[in-house]
Amino acid sequence: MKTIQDLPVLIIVIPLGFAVIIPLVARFNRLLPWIIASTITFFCFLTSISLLITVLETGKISYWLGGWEPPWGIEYAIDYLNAFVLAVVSFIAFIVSLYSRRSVEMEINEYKQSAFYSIYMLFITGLMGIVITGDIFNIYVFLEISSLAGYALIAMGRKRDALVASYNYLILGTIAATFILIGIGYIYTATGTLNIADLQERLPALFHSKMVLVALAFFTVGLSLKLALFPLHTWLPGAYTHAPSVVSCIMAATATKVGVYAMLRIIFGVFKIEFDIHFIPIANILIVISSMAIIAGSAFAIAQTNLKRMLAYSSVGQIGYIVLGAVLANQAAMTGSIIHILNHALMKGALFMVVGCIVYKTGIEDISGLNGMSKKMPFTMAVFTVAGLSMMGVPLTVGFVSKWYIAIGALNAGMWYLIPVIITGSLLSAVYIWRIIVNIYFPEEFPGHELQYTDGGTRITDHKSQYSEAPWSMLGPTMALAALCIYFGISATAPLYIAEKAAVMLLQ
Amino acid sequence: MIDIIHFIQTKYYYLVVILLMMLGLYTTISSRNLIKKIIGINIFQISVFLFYIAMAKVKHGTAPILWDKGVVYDNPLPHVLILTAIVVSVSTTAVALALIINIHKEYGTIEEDGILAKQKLDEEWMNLEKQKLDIDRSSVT
Amino acid sequence: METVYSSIPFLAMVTPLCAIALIIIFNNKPNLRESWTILASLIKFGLIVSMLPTILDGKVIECFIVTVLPGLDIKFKIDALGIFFALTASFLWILTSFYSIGYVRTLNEHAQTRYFICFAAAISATIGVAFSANMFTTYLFYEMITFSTYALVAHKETPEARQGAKVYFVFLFGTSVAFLLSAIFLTYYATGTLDFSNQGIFSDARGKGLSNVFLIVTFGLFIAGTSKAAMMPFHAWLPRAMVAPTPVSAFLHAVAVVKSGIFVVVKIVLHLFGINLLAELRLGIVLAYCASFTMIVSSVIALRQDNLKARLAYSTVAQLSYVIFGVALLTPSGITGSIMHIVIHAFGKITLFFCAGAIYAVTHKTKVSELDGIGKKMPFTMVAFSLASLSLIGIPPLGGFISKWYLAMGVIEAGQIPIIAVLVISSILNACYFLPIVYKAFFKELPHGETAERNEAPALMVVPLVLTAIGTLSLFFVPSIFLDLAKMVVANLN
Amino acid sequence: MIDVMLLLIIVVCAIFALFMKDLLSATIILGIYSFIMATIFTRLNAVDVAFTEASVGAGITSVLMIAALSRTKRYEYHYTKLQRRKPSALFLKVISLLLVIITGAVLVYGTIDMPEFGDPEAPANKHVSPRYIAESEHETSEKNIVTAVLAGYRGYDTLGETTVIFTAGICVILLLRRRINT
Amino acid sequence: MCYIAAEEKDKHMREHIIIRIVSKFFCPFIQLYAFYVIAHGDLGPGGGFQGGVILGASIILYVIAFGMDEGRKRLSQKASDIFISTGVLIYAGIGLLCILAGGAFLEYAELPLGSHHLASHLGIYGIEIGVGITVAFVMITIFFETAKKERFDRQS
Repeated sequence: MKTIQDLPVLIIVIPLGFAVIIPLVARFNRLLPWIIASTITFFCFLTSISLLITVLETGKISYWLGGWEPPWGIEYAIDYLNAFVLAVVSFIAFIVSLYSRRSVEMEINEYKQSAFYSIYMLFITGLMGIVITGDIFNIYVFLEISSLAGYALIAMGRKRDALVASYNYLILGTIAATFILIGIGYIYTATGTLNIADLQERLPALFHSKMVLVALAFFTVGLSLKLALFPLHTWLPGAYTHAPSVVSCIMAATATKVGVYAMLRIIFGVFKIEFDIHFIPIANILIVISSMAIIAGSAFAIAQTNLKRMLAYSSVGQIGYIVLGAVLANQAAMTGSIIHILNHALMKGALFMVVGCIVYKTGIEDISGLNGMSKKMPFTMAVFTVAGLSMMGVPLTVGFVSKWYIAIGALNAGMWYLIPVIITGSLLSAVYIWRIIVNIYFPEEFPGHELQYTDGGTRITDHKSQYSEAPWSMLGPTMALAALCIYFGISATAPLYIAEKAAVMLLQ
Repeated sequence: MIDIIHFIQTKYYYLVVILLMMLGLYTTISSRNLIKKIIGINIFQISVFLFYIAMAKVKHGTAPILWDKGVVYDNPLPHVLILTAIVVSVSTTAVALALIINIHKEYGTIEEDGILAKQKLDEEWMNLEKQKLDIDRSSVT
Repeated sequence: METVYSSIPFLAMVTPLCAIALIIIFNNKPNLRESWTILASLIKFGLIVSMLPTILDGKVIECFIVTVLPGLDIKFKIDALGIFFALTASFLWILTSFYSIGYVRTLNEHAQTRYFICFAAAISATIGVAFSANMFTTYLFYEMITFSTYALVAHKETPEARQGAKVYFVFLFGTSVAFLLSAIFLTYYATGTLDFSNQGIFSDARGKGLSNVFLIVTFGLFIAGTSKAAMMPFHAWLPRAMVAPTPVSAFLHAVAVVKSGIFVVVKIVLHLFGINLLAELRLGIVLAYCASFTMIVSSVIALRQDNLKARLAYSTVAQLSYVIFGVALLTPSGITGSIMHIVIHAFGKITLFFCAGAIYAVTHKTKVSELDGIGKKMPFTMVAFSLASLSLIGIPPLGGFISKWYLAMGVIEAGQIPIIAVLVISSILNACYFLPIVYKAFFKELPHGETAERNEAPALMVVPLVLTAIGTLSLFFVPSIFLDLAKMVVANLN
Repeated sequence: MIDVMLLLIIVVCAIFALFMKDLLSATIILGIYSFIMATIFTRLNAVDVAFTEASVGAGITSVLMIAALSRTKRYEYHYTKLQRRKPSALFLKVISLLLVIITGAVLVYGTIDMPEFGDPEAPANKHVSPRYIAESEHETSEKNIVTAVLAGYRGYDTLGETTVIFTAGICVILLLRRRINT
Repeated sequence: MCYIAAEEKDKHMREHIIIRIVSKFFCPFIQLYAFYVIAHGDLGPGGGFQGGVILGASIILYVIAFGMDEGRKRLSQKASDIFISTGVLIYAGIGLLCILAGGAFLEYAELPLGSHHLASHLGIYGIEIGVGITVAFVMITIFFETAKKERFDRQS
């Protein structure tokens, strides 16, 4: 019983400890780092599920670190929202760990692999630490763990551009973290506490204080930088494009989501919703910005020729959806936003994993390289199709579920003019995704040679028609994510139940 | 007028801190040199530390190390936070420097403009390669 | 109305999907592969027919599948209208399957497996549209039709086919997301439900204080969203889609796809808004005028087409508007006529396309001007062609007469006598673009160098087209089941 | 008075670091900046922080930067007048200046409501910290309250801090080390 | 810039004999001070972090004076890598021990070391040592990796 009670801290300390152990034991067996990473992330996933179940039963878990009572010590406060995000993050981490072996073997120098896995674990630990904690300064500390790890992971990319992308991210990420630090400073000056629950109690009396306003402004800007909200997204495309495939997967699927979580927690958990709406029009500003993000992100994505860069810009657009749903601040939209955290993690994770498979097999990152790929990698391309349709928001995929809720939420908020924005985002993503899907199944011909068919009706092989699929260790996890894209698209009741509870809780 | 003077008198510490922060931030944003950016960001962060420490100061307080009863102590919590923040700052600097060294090794420069120029060259070269590849493909089939 | 719960509708929808799996497995054995298609079409037809007695008894069959979101179910509800459409589509699928086999083998098409897979998916989705119990299910299968037929339109993979498919996708997917989905959002937001009701959801929700502007905008979005119905100006995809193999044009662009669009429009008018509400808002008559416009203009365009399939395509655009026109009259006879026209046009147009395909398969002729004297070479085909075109013109004793008759009655009931002129003009135009083909085929001399020896397409192609031609004939003499069903639809509205 | 002097010096240092074209000098000035900052921290009774700032900011950071400089370039690129007057360069300068001024203005706006410098009644000094001062010796048996909070009440943050350092170490190894055993 | 010269063990290095002797002389004292700082964090300013940095600095000083290779002879890369991990493990391990002893994570008072006071005191000592080890060796590692010139470094 005792250990179950301590699960909230074990989910952080165990991966942290093993991240530290990985470099020590790597010299014994080459595969050991990967085995540890997979096992431990699986453990985290199981733990997060059990935490989720506990939360659903009891409402809220509070764990006092060091046994100190909350406003004095650090508290782990797990409620519906972070239990949900924690489950998403640990699940994606587990799937990506399973996937990572072959891809890392190919893309990372052998002697760097143990350090790579160590950093990878630290990255995940940092993200989970941000999610689980109930202390605002602790968020900063874990944010920095994950950020530092993230910089190094991105810099592992094969091209030298990765270094520059990583450096740009480092500068912007550090400015963001310092902004958050300033926000913490102001809010601490105003209230004298760092505990989120305590802040929530003490802040309403201070809503007229200019310090609190400034703190909110700095939190918003800092977190927007971290989660790559539209005009502050500049670091993201480069980072996702040049990072190794595995890193792109894990970052696209989890890092920005955790940023969104932190934003939700701080804007809605710390500052109450009444404050956001009545005292400064931060909600309105964010609605405008996120609408721009939806349109601009998708529009930029259309212009790309590099597959990963296209997906990165598409992430910028999708983050717009999440933020838009959140700042509409009604139950339907908030539910949509929270469930889109899961949904986008699933589909973007699947898409980046597909790119990883393609890179593993062919080394191609260009969109034009996918021409006629359905013969060569039918399963991978099927996953791409499923996840792509999901991005387009086609019904029976997860993309539809979140869009539905956000749109209904926009209408409930009386903002019918957001419907065209949401729809346009969908249509634009249809443009960049469908274009590729068509090329995959109906290859465009290279100039200068005619279509040729054999008697049986199949096309004469060109260089791509040879069946050559990625190894199963990569394909399996990828297909699992795609399957979930469909499963949660057909029956979204389970995640919706949690997302709705989280939304209700945030909007109280 | 008196208000402003009073404001400056009572809060000059914070104002200087903000000035320092902005100097650091400006260096970070506007400089085109990678190391200069790091210097800027260090100044920025250290100024934020001063903000925390200034806020922890209590009039007639002493350092928060217990030595006698009935003494006024400064607020120890910001000190603790800043200890952590300093560590974070030096870690970031170390990683950034490692990146810069690698960038210099790959590009031979630590100026953003130089790097951009080289990236552009890379891209052009890639496009040329791609064209060549396309020509190869069409000639083969 | 009594409700019967049954899983037969689900089975009917899923049968083609199961066939897909088998088709993939037997990819390399053409005979076995095609026999699965045939078997699936027969089973499906059997399943649908088995539901017919229940419906004719005045009962409704319901089949719940899954709850996607709270309030958003995938659910089937089969009423007279649904079974009417499903019966038509599934019967014609049997014939089309045979015809397809003949066609792809004669022409030695590539990627036959993909062809049959997509065909099966499309028919499955069509049945889904026919059976759906709410707007969400409808939308779902509506999109599924778009995706599955895309591959068929792009089948030839030539630049032309890619271009046509692109237009196809932009129109069908673009409008359905931009307008139909928005309209569904608005509907759900305003009424809290998407389940079709006999009086219309919006009529039921009238008490909630919906403004007229809101209703008009929503209705406009709905109509603009169902571009499969090919109302002008959303018709441009249909002629472009003629790059597809002819069986696809025949079945999908005369029956499944376009009729799904029409069917959705009918559902929107009858079960989403309700005839009373539309009459009150005077939207019915606006829609009727739009339909009349499309009817006349596209007929005129059809006159100028030399490509046979293009002419048939524009004719389809015109004929589809008859259906919308009839429903928009909002009178019992008008609705009966428009529903009848669904099946009558389906039989007529599929015959015409089958003939066009047969001509192409044998002689590789695609232009009207090349058809001189072809009746001598292909008598069966051209007789069938003549019957079908006479039916579409509306000459008794052929099916077309019945629907036109009811439409005219509807116009009179609606008190819009001037519009009757539209019917007359459009019928004349129909005659103008169909009869010259018949005339050329039978009464003109063959061009030089061609002999008048019999040269029919293979039996697999000729038999289906003769059967459908007989169908158009029999619809006049024994329209009972279809007419009964159409009348039940009208009766159920109140 | 001495406080004001120190603040003045430190502002001058920051400005110099900004304009120095010789990166080595800039680094040295950054070290001086850190060291004076440590002095100010001492003046403000933050002895632990001052200690750390002196050893880390003035010591380790400077050493690392000089090491990095030795492997890269010592001088910042000297833009010619023409290059400096290019619209893009001017635009960057104006934009960053604008951003910085806005940020600064917002921060100053926030200080209006801030408790006065050294105010013992400030909420920051009233809510959580009194317990640390009153109870730490009893609860953690430490004389140094900062250590008590650091390792006791907020010991978990310190674990995080150690992890950050560890992460930085592994990151640097990952980025710079060539072969695992040489 | 003496350490750069130190790295290349050439003859002009011998001119820096004063530096060498002074640093050799000071190193133990600095290290002693470092241990003092780590151990007396509870009474005065200082603690694991500051002490660790000073400990690291002493070795950095040695390396600057005697060169990379000499430094590596005294402290192998393998050993310092192990120490980096050890520090964090000590810290986390003490936390987990607290859980095993029936308390919350890092609740030192629950450690079975006699009185609560003593347990808490020793617990804090333990983690300070952990922090110190990690910090010292990370600083050394970072310095080694950053300052080490490579053959293919471009000359500026």
